[in-house]
Amino acid sequence: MKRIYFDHSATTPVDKNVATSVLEYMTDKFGNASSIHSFGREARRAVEESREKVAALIGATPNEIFFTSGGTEGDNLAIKGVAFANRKKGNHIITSAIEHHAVLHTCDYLEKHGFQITYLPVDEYGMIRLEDLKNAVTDKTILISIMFANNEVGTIQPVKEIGAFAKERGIYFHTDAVQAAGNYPIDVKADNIDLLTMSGHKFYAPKGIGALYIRRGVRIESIQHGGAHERNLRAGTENVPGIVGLGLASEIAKNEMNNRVERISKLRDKIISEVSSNIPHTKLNGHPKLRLPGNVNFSFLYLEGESLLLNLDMKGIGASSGSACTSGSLDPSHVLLAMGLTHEVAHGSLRISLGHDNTEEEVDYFLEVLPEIIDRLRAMSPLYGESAELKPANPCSNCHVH
Amino acid sequence: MKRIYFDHSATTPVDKNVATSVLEYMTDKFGNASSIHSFGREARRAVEESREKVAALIGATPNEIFFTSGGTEGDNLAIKGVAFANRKKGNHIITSAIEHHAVLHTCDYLEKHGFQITYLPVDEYGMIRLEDLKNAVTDKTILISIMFANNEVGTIQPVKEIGAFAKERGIYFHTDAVQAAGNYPIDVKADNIDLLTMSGHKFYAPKGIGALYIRRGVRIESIQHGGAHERNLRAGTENVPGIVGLGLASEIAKNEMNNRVERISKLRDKIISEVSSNIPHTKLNGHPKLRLPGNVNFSFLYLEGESLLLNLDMKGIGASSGSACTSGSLDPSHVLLAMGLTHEVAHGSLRISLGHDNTEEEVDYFLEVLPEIIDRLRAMSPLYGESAELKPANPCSNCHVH
Amino acid sequence: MYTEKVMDHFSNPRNVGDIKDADGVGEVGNAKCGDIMRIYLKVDNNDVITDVKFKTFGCGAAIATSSMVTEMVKGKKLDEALEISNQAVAEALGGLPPAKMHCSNLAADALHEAIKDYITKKGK
Amino acid sequence: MYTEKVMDHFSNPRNVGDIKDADGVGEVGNAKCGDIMRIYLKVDNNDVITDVKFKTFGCGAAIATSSMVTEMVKGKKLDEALEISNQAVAEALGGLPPAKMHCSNLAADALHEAIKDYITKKGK
Ligand SMILES: Cc1ncc(COP(=O)(O)O)c(C=O)c1O
Ligand SMILES: Cc1ncc(COP(=O)(O)O)c(C=O)c1O
Repeated sequence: MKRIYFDHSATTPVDKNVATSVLEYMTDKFGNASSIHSFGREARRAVEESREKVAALIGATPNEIFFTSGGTEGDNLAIKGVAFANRKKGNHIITSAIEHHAVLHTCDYLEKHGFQITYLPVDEYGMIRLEDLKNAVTDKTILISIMFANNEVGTIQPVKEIGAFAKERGIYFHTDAVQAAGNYPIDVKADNIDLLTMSGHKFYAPKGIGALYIRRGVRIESIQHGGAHERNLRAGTENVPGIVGLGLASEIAKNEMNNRVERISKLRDKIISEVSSNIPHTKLNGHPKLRLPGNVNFSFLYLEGESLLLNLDMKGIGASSGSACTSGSLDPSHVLLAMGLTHEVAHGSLRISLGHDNTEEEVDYFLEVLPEIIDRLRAMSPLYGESAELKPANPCSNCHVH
Repeated sequence: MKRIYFDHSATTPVDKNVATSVLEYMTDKFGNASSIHSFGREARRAVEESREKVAALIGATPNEIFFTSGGTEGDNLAIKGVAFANRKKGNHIITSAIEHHAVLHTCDYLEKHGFQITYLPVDEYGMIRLEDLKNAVTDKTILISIMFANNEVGTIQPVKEIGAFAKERGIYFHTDAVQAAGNYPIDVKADNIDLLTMSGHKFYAPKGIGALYIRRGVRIESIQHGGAHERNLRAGTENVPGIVGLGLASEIAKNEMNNRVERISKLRDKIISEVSSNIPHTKLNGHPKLRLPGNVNFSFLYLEGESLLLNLDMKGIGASSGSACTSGSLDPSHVLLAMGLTHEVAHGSLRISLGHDNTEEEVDYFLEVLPEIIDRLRAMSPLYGESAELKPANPCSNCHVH
Repeated sequence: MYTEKVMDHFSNPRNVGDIKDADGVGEVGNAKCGDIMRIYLKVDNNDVITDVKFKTFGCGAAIATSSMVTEMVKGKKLDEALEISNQAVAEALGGLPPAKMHCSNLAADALHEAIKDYITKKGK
Repeated sequence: MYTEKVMDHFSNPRNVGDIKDADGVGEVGNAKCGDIMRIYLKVDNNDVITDVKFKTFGCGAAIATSSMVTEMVKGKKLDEALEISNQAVAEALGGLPPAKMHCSNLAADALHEAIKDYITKKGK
């Protein structure tokens, strides 16, 4: 069976050319970039060239790019690094309720260490309100961390406005751009971004590599201690093959950006319009316009997301859901709940995330099989149709053990 | 010019078969191990199989293996994770003066956060004394962190005795085995090791991947926050290709261990004996017997290490030195100084670290070119020969700016 | 993550549907948790379960356990059916992932509710 | 890390050696730091440097700067030679890595010491 991959927000296949370069730097050009012999110098050169390419993707300068092991490390370094380095200035951080756990759990950690965190709410489209942000600032606020684009519903935040406001108030602005970087145009200077997290495996570079952009002059301290790598900010032997991969993927992303955004958006819009008109009892999650080119997120009422995913998987289609059953916790997606969805509706969500390797045929096949699956699951559902009146005798009380 | 790589302690080339597997998991089998569709399940299976292979290499069980981004992260996680999780029991940690910076700088950090660190001295061979360890323990001691084998001089510590002592006193024992793992037999159960750090790129797996062994029951907390990966201990999308590479490299290392140790030790011993007998004014650094199979470390009096390395590099040979000029700081290797070498002698050190891919021909070529280079540098040295009596007029006072 | 048997019951669930004139109906779970299971029973005069159907809103495990339990009870006497536990259902499926043992493994509870309903209705 | 010019002077250093009956000898640095440079001068009656040699213990930069400075001063008058700075030597080599600008770039200092030594000896 042909397999179709519609889960690019979870991870992407490594671009063939990128993979070839990574392979070369694992085998022939395997030196440690800190070594002074020719093997080392060859690696060092590659690292610095990659730094330039990554910087170019987001409009930064190379010495503002620091390589990390991925998005989670980048978020931890940005937030903890700024928090501890600026502790004397203040202990208040503003973020949003729909951040990735890499941000939210880092903030939880900081709360235990004396910081105060404000979690901005979002509207029904998953968008923060600038008014809320402005009202939340105190004279102790040292950092605003708002994601560029949401990983579940794709909503793109008003980053430029946040950046301008943060600059005006002299507060650092970090954005988790793990979903956006490489997939959507970003200009850190135009948007006044002070720190920006990116992760390679979300845009056709390998897993285990990422970068943190830190505007020159931002006061930050390291969180991983050891050697003097990355100008003393991030200890650990440089992952040269990963860095080379990230650099090349950044270069490709920059060159292909417009093409890809246009092509992928078209596929996205086709899915959204067909599903909306052909399948009853559905709700589009996320912003109707301001969303990632590849993101589709629907709730299908009366059914549960995991069983939908498994049915799609049996048809060869890989997708994801905000259902509790797939989130690793007992609650459905905190993002969907923050947008005001009920638990029931959140459980029935389906995320399709498209990549540039997807085709119109794949989309058509999906649109063909989806309605049958949904019909079948709804037919099986006690919440759907005439029998939906009955009330459960024993509302599972075990469920909310956390 | 044929290039010869004698710097395996800095990093190793990725094994061809390992690289092929890594490539496969970057492209065809690129799924996110947390996804429930077939792409994800395929990745999950590979991750768990690798966990078994890594565990088998060191005599652990798979659920005691946690994947990290490398040795530095492993050391940070082990030491900070145990320190903060056991803070109530005590705040004293014992380590040695010759640890890698990943351990030493992590300890510096903990010192700033209320922990007390004892740095055990070493003897002239770079070996700690068990008596010193025993005397250092207090009722506040929660962790002993002593490296398995030193990265510069190769000395192998009395790990079994340390483990037995730590167990008897109910203190956790962590060992940084970044140099030893995969290159020297290790049995964590026989040696009573509670935590052990390893790094892939030191034994023919890729850079950017490592593992921390944590004996079941050890109380530890996470230092990188985010998703629920690695049983909630290490957040961040699993680096599946890296993990697959680490697993396969572990399997190969286990199968080839005896062969490799024997072959490499022979080459090492040949270099040590030939250099010792043919080049005057040299000093073998490290233990004469209890050293890593691939490690050779000499000090050549009256010359400086970087210029020696550059000359070797011009002959196609990649090696390393503990000279200040190559350490990134103004002082020569803290390891050599801790072993009682003077600055002068430390500056003139050369480390050759052999791998299983080195041949006897390579060794012979090295033995042939080395004496000429040393003669040439010594002939150029104001410290050597009859003119060595003069005293500098202006003992550089800028040097010790730190 | 799921055993072959779970996937078999999930992809070809047995006895899906409702019974219009059921002798007993039981439902457990709630939509907030993401799992609701409803079981319909037909019971003859000898207290033998002659027909059973289910409707389930929930994940793979929820659907598979529902399907499994209907297979296990068909033709059984009520007192035997009451002895079937959630654990037994999971075992019959070759096991469930640990995370699924709690909320999604309630099919036996739904069965027991249906039997209770039958008994109540019968006025015993 | 090093420029081609540095590597050229490092691998083919000019004027290595000593001058037995030197008119001036200057040495700076110390072995603890890892860099010692010694310069030998022959100076004629017109204060022109007619010969210059060096001996250096140190890294690539130390050797290259020593070699470079000897090239720069040969045939120069002493007052011109005194104007050569460490910075000028580094520039003549096309630059040095930042970490090397401090301790390993002392060749001009050694030259100046040698000139001082000559002047002292000459009793001026
Ligand atoms: C928005 C966002 N932030 C952070 C992360 C974490 O990145 P990584 O998995 O590379 O650690 C992800 C993806 O998992 C993400 O989507
Ligand atoms: C003994 C030792 N510990 C820790 C490390 C750090 O490992 P990594 O470079 O993989 O972060 C190294 C190597 O650099 C090492 O040799």
